[in-house]
Amino acid sequence: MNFDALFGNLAQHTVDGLSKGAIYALVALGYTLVYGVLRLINFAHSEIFMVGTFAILGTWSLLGITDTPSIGMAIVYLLIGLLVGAAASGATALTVERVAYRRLRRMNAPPLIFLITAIGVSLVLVEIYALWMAGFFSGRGFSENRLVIGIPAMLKQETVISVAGANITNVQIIMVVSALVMLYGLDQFINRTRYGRGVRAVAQNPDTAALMGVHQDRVIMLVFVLGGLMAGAAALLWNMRYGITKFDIGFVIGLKAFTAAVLGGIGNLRGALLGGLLLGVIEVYAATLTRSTWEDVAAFVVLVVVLIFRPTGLLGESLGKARA
Amino acid sequence: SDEGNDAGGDGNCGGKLAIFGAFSGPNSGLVIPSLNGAKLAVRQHNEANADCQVTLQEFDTQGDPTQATPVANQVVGDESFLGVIGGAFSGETKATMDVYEAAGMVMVSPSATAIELTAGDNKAFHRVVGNDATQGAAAAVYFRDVAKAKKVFVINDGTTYGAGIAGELTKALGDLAGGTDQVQEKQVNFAATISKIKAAAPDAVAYGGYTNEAAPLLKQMREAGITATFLGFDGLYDPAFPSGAGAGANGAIVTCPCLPPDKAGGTFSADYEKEYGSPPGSYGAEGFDAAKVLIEGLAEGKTTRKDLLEWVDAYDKEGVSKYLKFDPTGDVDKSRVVIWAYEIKDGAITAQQEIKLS
Amino acid sequence: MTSPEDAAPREVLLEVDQVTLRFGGVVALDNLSFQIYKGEIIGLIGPNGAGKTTCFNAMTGVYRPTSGEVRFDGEQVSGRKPHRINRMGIARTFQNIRLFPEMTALENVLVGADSRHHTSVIGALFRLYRVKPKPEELPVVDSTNGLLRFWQQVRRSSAQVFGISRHTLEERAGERKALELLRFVGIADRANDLARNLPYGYQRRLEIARALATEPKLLCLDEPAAGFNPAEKEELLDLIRKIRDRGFTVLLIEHDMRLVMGVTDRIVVLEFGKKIAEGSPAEVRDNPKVIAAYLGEPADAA
Amino acid sequence: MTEALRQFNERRRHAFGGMADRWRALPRWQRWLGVLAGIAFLYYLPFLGDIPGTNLIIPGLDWFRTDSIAGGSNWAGVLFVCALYVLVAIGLNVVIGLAGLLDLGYVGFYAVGAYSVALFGSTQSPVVQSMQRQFGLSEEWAVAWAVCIPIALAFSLVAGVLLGWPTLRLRGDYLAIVTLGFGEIIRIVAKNSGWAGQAQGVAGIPGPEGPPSADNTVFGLLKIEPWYWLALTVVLLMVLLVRRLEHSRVGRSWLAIREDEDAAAVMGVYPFKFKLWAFAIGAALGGLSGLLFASRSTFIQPETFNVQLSILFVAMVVVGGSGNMAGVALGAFLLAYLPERFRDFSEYRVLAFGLALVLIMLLRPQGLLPSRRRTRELQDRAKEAAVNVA
Amino acid sequence: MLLEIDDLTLRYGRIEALHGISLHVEEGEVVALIGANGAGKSSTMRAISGLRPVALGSIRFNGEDITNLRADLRVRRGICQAPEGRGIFPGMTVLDNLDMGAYTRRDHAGIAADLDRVFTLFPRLAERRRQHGGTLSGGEQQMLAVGRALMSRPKLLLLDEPSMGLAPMIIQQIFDIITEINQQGTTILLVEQNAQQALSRAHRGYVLETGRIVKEGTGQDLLHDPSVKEAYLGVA
Ligand SMILES: Nc1ncnc2c1ncn2[C@@H]1O[C@H](COP(=O)(O)OP(=O)(O)OP(=O)(O)O)[C@@H](O)[C@H]1O
Ligand SMILES: Nc1ncnc2c1ncn2[C@@H]1O[C@H](COP(=O)(O)OP(=O)(O)OP(=O)(O)O)[C@@H](O)[C@H]1O
Ligand SMILES: CC(C)C[C@H](N)C(=O)O
Ligand SMILES: [Mg+2]
Ligand SMILES: [Mg+2]
Repeated sequence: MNFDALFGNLAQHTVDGLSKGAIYALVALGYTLVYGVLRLINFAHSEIFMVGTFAILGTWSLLGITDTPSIGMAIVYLLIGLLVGAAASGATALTVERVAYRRLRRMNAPPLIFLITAIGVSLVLVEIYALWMAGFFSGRGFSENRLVIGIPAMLKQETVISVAGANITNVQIIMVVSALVMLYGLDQFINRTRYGRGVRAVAQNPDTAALMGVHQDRVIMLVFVLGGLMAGAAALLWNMRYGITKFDIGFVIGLKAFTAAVLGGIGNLRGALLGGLLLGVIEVYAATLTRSTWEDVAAFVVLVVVLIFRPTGLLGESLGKARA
Repeated sequence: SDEGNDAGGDGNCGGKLAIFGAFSGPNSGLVIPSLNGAKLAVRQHNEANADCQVTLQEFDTQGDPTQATPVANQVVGDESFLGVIGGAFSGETKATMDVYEAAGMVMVSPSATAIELTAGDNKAFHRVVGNDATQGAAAAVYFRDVAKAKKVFVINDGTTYGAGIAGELTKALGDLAGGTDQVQEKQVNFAATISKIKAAAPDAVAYGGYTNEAAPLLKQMREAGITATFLGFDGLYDPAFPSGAGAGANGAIVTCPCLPPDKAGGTFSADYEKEYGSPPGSYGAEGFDAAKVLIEGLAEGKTTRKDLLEWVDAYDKEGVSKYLKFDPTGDVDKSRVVIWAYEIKDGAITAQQEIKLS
Repeated sequence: MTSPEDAAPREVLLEVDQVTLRFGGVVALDNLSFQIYKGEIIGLIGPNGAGKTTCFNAMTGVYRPTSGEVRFDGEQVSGRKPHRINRMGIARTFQNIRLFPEMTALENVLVGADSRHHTSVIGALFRLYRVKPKPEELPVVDSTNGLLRFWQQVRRSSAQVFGISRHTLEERAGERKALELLRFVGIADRANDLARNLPYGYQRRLEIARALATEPKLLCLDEPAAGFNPAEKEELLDLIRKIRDRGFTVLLIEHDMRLVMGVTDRIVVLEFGKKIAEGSPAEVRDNPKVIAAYLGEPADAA
Repeated sequence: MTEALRQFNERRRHAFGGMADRWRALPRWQRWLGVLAGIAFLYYLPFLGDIPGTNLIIPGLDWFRTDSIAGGSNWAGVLFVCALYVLVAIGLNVVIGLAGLLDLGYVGFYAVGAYSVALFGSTQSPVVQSMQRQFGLSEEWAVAWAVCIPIALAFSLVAGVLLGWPTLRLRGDYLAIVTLGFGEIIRIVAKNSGWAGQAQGVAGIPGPEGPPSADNTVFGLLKIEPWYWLALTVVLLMVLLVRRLEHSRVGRSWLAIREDEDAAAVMGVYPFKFKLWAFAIGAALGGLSGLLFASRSTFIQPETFNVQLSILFVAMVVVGGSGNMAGVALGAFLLAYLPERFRDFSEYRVLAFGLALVLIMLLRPQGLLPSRRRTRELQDRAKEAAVNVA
Repeated sequence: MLLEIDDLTLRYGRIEALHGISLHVEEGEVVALIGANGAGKSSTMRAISGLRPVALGSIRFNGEDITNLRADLRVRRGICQAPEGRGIFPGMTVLDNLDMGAYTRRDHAGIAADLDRVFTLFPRLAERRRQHGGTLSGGEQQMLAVGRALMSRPKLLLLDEPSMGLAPMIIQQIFDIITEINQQGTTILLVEQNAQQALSRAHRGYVLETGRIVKEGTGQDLLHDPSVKEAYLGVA
């Protein structure tokens, strides 16, 4: 255990961890939304994220973008990326709901069945991208053969502020701030609007919700789209920060994001944010103390410990609270 | 390349060989050249000897030991296989060498470099490359004498090959080694590792492992503003590495116990380029040599597993990559091994210089 | 209104002793004390939200009192796990029916009966714990087919020599008991139907049979007649009496006054978690506090 | 769903149900004969298509063999893997199908079993080597294979209990993620710990005849049939034992807990205890399977035991028909066998697998060979859900 | 005619719960539906509110055929049901639950007024407005369910056993409320086990037996019908 390494640069590691966690948080929102309403783990959500990264990369490559364009253009490209990513992920989310879930929902199938179809859909999406998308990109100067695909850097990552020995880069600030902004928006939507109340009602008692005039399918579609939008936004941030994508990139991120959602209290939007950021920080700390390979163990151990003491996660469930 | 003609006209010449490795998947760029080299050797032989046909069957393991095990079972269970070229990676080799040994089947690997493969008492395993002790030491020399590094951060991926070679390097670096981390196969987000590197502020970073993780790691490192010299080993000698890592890969160093294509003996390079349209990459010549050793045995009428094994044990001849003679552990003579440093320039791997030990 | 203790000293079965239970700001039970005596049918009534169900939950281990304690047969109940409390001798039904919907009626009762069985996982796996069977428990030899008859004889004599595993014996005993109970509550005709497919009235009775199968000393019924029409309530009344005649003590929560008045020996009335009255049905009916808090205009509330 | 399709489904259901009913209606001795014939066939499987002792082949049958295609895998080897997976599925079925607990980290137990025999049985394992040093034993010394079995069972049982103890109080999906984490932890710990051989794994794992060597005549490296028969025997034995549990108060308690845990507790069932048992039994079966896997492979490495394998295990159970042993066995067999038989599809295999999962679940959510109870459950659930139709 | 049901058949899988029933409700009426357990009362209600699909027959509301209309759209047409089993949103506060009742309404002033009315009718709910619905007592939940249905200001209010689980005093109140809101113009279809009360408050009533309507008449007629008396009113 290398405590010197950790405490010598604690602030830096914390900043790095928070920015790492911001992506977990955004992806976790998708899990939490769907789980909160349908009580099912949308295992395909990780692929919805993956599709977002590819859509953005594809658009950028069609536009012929290379590394670090001027600031003005970079902003334009980022906005285009946001649109494309959100649209692609949102559309994929809708498709997944339509193809894999709707029929089962009508049958009121137990959650386990959803889990398996979700896994099936995940595999299909992954393979589609592995088999064919790679070809698309290899023709455009990216690497091929199921390998990582490099993404042009939009912004040069530079330190903009230094606080307590931590150098915070522009991209890191963008990441954490966008996570916060998006959570805030979503939170307002769910808790303040009539539509949001409808979402919560379907989450808790779909039959009665219908008796109150809520259109269940529409609410569920809305939830999937919202989750998809968040995933698309996360995909953009990911592309900016890590500059790499891959057909199976979703798996690990999805796993982490789901862990984050549970850590914070699945079904709870703020919990997803808290869980995501916390997980990012824990991972960086753990990696610094030992080595990177232990970061997952640390993440899961923290999860287990938290669940033992707070069986519904740090902030508890809220969208669809369990029967008292 | 399957069934094909009956093995040998008179039953006393030719036969069937197997070759296994990562022929698809993210790391296949490392292995395809040696597969091509082996195929070339077989083709040349078959064209020259119509009455003594050799068959080569490919088994794709994606470099995964778990997938290599059933392949080994299949190969040893099929009596018509007489020898095997492989494995390409150290991990899959280690996982299967007991099986081939039990079947008395000779293995000639073009590229598995881990030291431990020849450290045991396995009789079946041979390789036509130098091992990682030499390569690790050479990299240390490079850091010290060429890059003039003061502090080297050593990363490995935990595989038989990656962990092994990183260990050798660290040993050879002595007090130049400053900071280490281990990553995992299939990892894509290296934020934690980068955070550690930043904190350690080394002037060089070494990576023991394969392309699939090294490319994103290097890209993310560069984008996060780390400018330290980056050096990897033969596991990165793959065109996919620079293209995956992008512009940041320029200036990165890759070492390999293999010669630049134009230094290979005979007409190999030209033949290869004629056949496949590009110069042989990593281990193309070694693949050719490994196949050649076995083919010559088959041509000599060593058409039982036992005979072929004995043939390889006694082999003593110049190959296209180096002079080939195996010591009792299965290694080639250490003095014949040369290590080269290659540099990434404009996205291409170009030979830089030979690293001289001592 | 107080003290029915003037009669011969009766044995206390369950004692609620100054129990207070709070949920945040809500005081669901407020320093509540009362006793249940062996062999009686006691009613627990009170306005909605008075704390009746909560009291049940405190007695059956679902909630733990904030202060005070519940004693059963002299032993403390609070803080024990629900299954331990069941084994001590308290069984209950639920305000909203909670059967095992995908199990047959018989199986539902068997689950109850299992609570008195001793076979463990190991016992069920290896069946090594052997018991000498009573003569009536031996396999019968009744076939006329020679081969089959021989086989039956082999089984019978091996049972005599090696005994029968406790597991097997308990399974058979459980089945007999379950069938008997289904007959007792009057739903044996649909023993092999899934619980979910039974009519509402049957489900209520099945819940009672399942609770009885655990051989409780005290049976707690939470609004068993909710959703029944008057005719059905009448039948339920008979059943509860029959249960008492079998020697069970019964605690009954019910809003239907005709039922409560008709069957209970004694009534405890709650309001806002406090006991406001206790006594015989007649006493309680005329108690002005009870009328004000609960019954509304006297008499014809049913 | 169109009316025609519905009718078709209905008819198909009748056909299937009819077969099962007819089977149940057979006299007992006929059913016994049927079962025995089935078992005999299972033992014959490695020779599928051949008539042992002769050179005759039964035409057509060898089409099913995985080595009937170019580059196909060793048939007995595939069968062995199938048998291992069936064992896994039976164990996981206790957890998922009977006790209703979603375990996404089952591979952890498989790994524990495998590592037990590897770390104690192999002379090359760091554990054995340190014991040799500690107690001055010879370099050949290692724990005998037969002794490794109880060790593996004990370790996986303990792992099951250790995992279950703190986590079984959690509700369904929380349990899923925690178990998934557990599986990952086992893998990563093995990968990073010197005593477990790190990422390189452990070689030289013994079998019934001792450490791998060319002299092992029965359970050797080359002939796989005996291994298959060994695994098959273990499977049959376990089927017998699990059946006994299923039809006892234990099985009933599991069912009751699955349906309504709180109500079951009030009726005297201690949910925690029975869930823990389910976990432990499942774990032991997983461990046993892992042990056989490691012994046969003689080499293991941590990457084998990844989440994807765990998910495959769950898929076997669900696709086959969770709750029904024959179903999960079928699921395990198919998911292990089909990708091997259709290796020719090579790069489309995973895609096809994914599509198949989706299609099977959409068209037959109860699984291929479901238990009657599950079928009914699903129908009942479907009846309850009718909101917003049209 | 506000509601007109014609030859309605309803199935649960292979079980047929309703075998072609016909009934109608006039604007401004209180109609009671009585019958033994399992007679099909709740099934009728579910068919009207759209919770269950109809196998055969038709349902017309306000002259429009709504047989195959989605449940949530029926709410917008003015049908609201307080379902059997109460259907509380357990994780929402009492206030949110009541707000859900007004989900399809936009007139904020009217909603606020109705909220006040519900709180006056059930002071217990006002006390507990921040408590989660799932933690209310059985009777409190029943009040919430009725209150929530009132919040939607329906044209046709479907009440499925509103008195279940309520204390005697509150039962009186509930029936008073029914009469009152009916006088204010809401049409009500009422299912009750408490046939005595229901029939005495209803303009008309139907008697349902195993999925068939076996009797119909005015409330008073049914109340005095000997066979009804024996079967549903109990021997008093
Ligand atoms: N978990 C909880 N949190 C907050 N308040 C609670 C909780 N559980 C119960 N209460 C409150 O405690 C009071 C007592 O509830 P209880 O269920 O015991 O009433 P009851 O007498 O059974 O009423 P009913 O006749 O309506 O069933 C109620 O006011 C209820 O709202
Ligand atoms: N979800 C369901 N699945 C299968 N059958 C059902 C279902 N719901 C109701 N039934 C059956 O339909 C018939 C009518 O039920 P319904 O609930 O309409 O009766 P009810 O008159 O409301 O009775 P209660 O007084 O018990 O509420 C009953 O025989 C019942 O068993
Ligand atoms: C092809 C090479 C990169 C293989 C590597 N030398 C190994 O031992 O695994
Ligand atoms: Mg109550
Ligand atoms: Mg009803």
